[in-house]
Amino acid sequence: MGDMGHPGARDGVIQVEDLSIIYGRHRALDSVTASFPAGAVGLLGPNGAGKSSLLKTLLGFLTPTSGHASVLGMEVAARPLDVRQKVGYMPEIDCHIPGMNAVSLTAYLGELCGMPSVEAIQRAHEALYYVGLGDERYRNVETYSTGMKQRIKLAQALVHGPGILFLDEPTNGLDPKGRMEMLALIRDLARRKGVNVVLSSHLLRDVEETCTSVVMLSHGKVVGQGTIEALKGASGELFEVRLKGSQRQQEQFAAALAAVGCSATPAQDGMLEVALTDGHGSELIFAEAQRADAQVRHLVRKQPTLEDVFARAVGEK
Amino acid sequence: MTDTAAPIIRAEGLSRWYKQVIGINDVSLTIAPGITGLLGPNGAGKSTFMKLITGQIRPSRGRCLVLGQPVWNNPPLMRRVGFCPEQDAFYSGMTGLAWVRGLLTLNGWSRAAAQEKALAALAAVSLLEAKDKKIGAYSKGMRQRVKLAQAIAHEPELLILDEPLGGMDPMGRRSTIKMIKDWAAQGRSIIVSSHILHEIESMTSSILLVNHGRIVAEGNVHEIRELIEEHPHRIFIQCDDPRQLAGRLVGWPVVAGMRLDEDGVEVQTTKPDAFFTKLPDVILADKVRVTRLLSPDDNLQAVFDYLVK
Amino acid sequence: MSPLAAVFRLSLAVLMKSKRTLVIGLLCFLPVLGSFAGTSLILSGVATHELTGFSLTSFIIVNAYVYVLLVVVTLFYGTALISDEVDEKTITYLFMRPVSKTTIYLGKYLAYLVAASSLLLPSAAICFLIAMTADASGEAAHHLPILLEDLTVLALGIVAYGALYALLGAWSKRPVFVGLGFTLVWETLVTFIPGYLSKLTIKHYLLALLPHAVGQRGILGLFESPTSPAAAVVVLLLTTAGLLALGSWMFTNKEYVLEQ
Amino acid sequence: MPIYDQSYRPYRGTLSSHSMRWLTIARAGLQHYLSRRMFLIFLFTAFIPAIARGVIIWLSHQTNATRDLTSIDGAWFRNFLDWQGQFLLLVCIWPGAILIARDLKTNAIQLYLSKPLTRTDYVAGKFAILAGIAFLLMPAPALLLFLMEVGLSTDTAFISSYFWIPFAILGYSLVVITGAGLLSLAASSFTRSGRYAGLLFFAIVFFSQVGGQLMRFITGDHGWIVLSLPALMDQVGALFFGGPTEFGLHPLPSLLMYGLVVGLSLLVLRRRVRAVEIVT
Repeated sequence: MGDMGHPGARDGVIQVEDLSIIYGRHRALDSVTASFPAGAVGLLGPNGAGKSSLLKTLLGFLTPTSGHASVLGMEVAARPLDVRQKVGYMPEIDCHIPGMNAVSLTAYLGELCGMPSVEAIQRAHEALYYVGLGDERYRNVETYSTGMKQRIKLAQALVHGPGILFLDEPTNGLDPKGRMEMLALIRDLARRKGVNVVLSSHLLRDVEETCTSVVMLSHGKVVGQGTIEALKGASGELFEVRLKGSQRQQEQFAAALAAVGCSATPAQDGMLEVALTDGHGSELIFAEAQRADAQVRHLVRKQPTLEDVFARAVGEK
Repeated sequence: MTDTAAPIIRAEGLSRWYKQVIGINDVSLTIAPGITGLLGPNGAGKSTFMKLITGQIRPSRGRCLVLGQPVWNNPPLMRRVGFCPEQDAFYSGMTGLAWVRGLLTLNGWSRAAAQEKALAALAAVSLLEAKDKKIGAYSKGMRQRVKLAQAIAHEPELLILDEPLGGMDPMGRRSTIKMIKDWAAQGRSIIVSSHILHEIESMTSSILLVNHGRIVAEGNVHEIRELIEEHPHRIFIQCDDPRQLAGRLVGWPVVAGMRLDEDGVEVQTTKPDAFFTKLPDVILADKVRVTRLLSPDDNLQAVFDYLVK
Repeated sequence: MSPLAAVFRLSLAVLMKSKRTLVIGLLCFLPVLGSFAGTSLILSGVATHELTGFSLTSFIIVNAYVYVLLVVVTLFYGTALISDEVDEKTITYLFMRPVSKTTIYLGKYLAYLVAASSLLLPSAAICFLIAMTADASGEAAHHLPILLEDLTVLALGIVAYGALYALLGAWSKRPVFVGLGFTLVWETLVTFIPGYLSKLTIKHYLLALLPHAVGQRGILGLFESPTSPAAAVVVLLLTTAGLLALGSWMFTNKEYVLEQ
Repeated sequence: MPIYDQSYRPYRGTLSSHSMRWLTIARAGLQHYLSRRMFLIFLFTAFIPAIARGVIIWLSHQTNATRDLTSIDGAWFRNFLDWQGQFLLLVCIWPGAILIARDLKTNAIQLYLSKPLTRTDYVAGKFAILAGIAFLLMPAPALLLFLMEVGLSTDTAFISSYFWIPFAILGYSLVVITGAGLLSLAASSFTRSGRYAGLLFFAIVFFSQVGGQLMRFITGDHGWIVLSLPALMDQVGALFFGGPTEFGLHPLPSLLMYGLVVGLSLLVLRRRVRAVEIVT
């Protein structure tokens, strides 16, 4: 099947048809058929769902047992090197080239993509500025924290100007501030810089904040794909709230909500997850907080999370 | 025993640099007993200070006293200090119990006494059921807890914990914070390092702020909170009709500035406390349906930028 | 429990649990295989007529053990004592115990002695016993003292090389390279230069103690200026003590933490 | 006045094909090691024998007294290369044995193989690093000594009878460096600890020596000596330079053994150098 002539190739950045990878009894991928549109696409699923296997097949690391895949119109099996020249890959595991600093590492990997050495150094600096690495770029990479290594991994994936980015768990090991900055970078790349992104993550909040559509995997099978909006449908009344107030005041607030049939349960980083039953608007949160003389410092309405969408999709299959 | 009021850590003109890179630059301070939070962005000199007070490195200049004694190559002092390092380093082939018991025998206890203390420590960090499992097969949270176990097993007077909550899920975080508070209640002094403000806030009120190798601020977390409060604060509110809400808010004296964009309004204020207390009145009075309310720079970095300026 | 014993037991447990002990154990098994093959060839008459069980063992002891295995095993365990723990950053836990660094260093050295000798000495003895089946039954008892001498030489080798490689592990980031550089280049180079220079190697004293004919030592033996066995043992023990003292001093004063 | 977007810009330049990737890896590796003080000190010590022999050549041309003491001929050069073989073994232990082991430990191999280069490019690049260093150790000084001898000799007697020596030097070095280099890389790809890989290499080389000697000692048939890798080097030396070997010349067994070493090393490299751990 000619790769350019294939009808689906034009709209889909990545086409995967009936792809299977089987190691002995373990079916890492089970006849996966999916089309990744342009822009930022989330590759969702718990650990071990086959996300990494799919990414590695698209990179030509794994030869599929059956079926085939094409990236940017190029058949992976036929032209793995051309595909990898157009792809920027950010591996999941902690990795770096030993004995180098951020600049020489990024430039070196740029050269390995075929860039002339002078341009590689210049592009390396540009990429490192973009990911927010300041003058610590001249320090040996072994002394870097996980957060800084994640930034270099993104920089080396960008240095040769790829048409598409494969990001495997990009916010791994980042503190809250680092995570927000990484997601902002990914949004900027996909929305304003015209770089297609495949973001593989088991953190559904990351995908929700960066991607427009998703492909959902579970046990090697596709359990759902499409735009997040379409998959989510109607939006319920769920809020992520942080109060400024003592422990007692927070308990009073939670009790008051419970009395009215709503609920406030503690979540990560000192947040509260507030679920309002229908008929109650966010004013109720402000009212109850005021009555418990606590301050609402942070309130974000959450549409039904991708967790619910994913749970529903897995439930159906 | 030194009298309890004496400082647990004293640094006098303490400096440490690695070739040209400054780790810690001429720091003089005393840390009183109780829980002290050591706070600072990554690479701010926090880990250098931790390595100095645990005797892993020598000062380039000045002195560093722990419980009144110099700490470099001072084994007897280690009987009174427990350390939980940040790195994820273990003998992965060994079981949790064997490892903690082995380390305890180094304190001089017999195998039986060490076994008993090790079990007590593992129970304290609720790892009893995994005691015979190899550490290599532990989850990140369990590895963090077994590190804590070896730090408290010999019942030290002073506990030094480097990023104890790193990589833990909310449940694990909450139980570790509770544990740390219980240990302090038993009269132990604890130094906890972290780069996340509200984690430290939940454990203690006395904080040491470190940035670029210098002590930026020392004292009570509420004072630090006030510092955050005083510096210009940005609050973003998203609702159905942002212009109408903006109209109501502009009249408030506490509001210093405002910026409107398509789906919400961003308010600048120097008295966020007063603003947040008054805000619900407007929302309830005008039945404003608020979908997002957040202040982008209410965090540690904001404090540093403000203090360092 | 005394701190020294505690460090010893902990370090031994770590050494014995590591997967690599399996591979090194396999390497120690190879000479036993060689001895078995040689013996069966002698018994089946295929081997050259003047080859006896005893000459087979002395060949194996000199060439397989003293020249290769002794270096591989001592270098592997000697450097693993300090370098592995520093690389894996587990040394911090030991430093935070009320135990002097010298005690840690010596405790680990003792653990190394047990680990290395528990692999080398039994396998050497087995080689001897297998090969002895090729000779007349009386021969084995007659040659037993020779075996004991060989085992002492190997034990002294473990003790001396261990002290040297532990020092290298405490001092340099690349102990294997420096260690093999010493063994390959210095210990062979120096024997080509006649006179006293060869007294500056551990191998010279080990060879002086070896109860086997000079011939089997190959070219190294030609330039040797003789040292009496008693002197050799004294020198080896003194060198070991000196190296251990230097190693523990280095270990106590060096900072083993990755700088920022 | 248009405001240019300072942040990320797509790359306009052209990306060359993957043919010369191994050269990029080799250049980066050589640059890394040749800029390190420790390594340069080691290289200098490896040059001392060459300097000593240079002095001997110089002296042999000044006073006729030493003329008959040391005859500069094929055996002389072969002996020099044999001696440099010790340093080649050391270089195979470090940096040779850590070239791939450290990439496995730091997972750098994922970064390498996610770029448009094949596993052959990667192994060829790493081999070129080791070969580059080995070239500085063995053939380079030997050729310099040869040129020095030719330069100093007043008549053409030397050049006419020994014109073949440079080719022998290059041939011998190529064969030995390829064999030792591939074996070292295979050991390096076998484990994540460079230290352990170096030890494995040392054990393989010297156990093969013991094996060869033992089989010869037992059976009396000198052909077995070829099992020993150092003896194999000696056989290759004899093939290129002529002259005696300790236990006779065995061209066919040597070729077989050399093929075995290279073949096995390539097999291990093909299996171990991959971007994905096949975990069933």
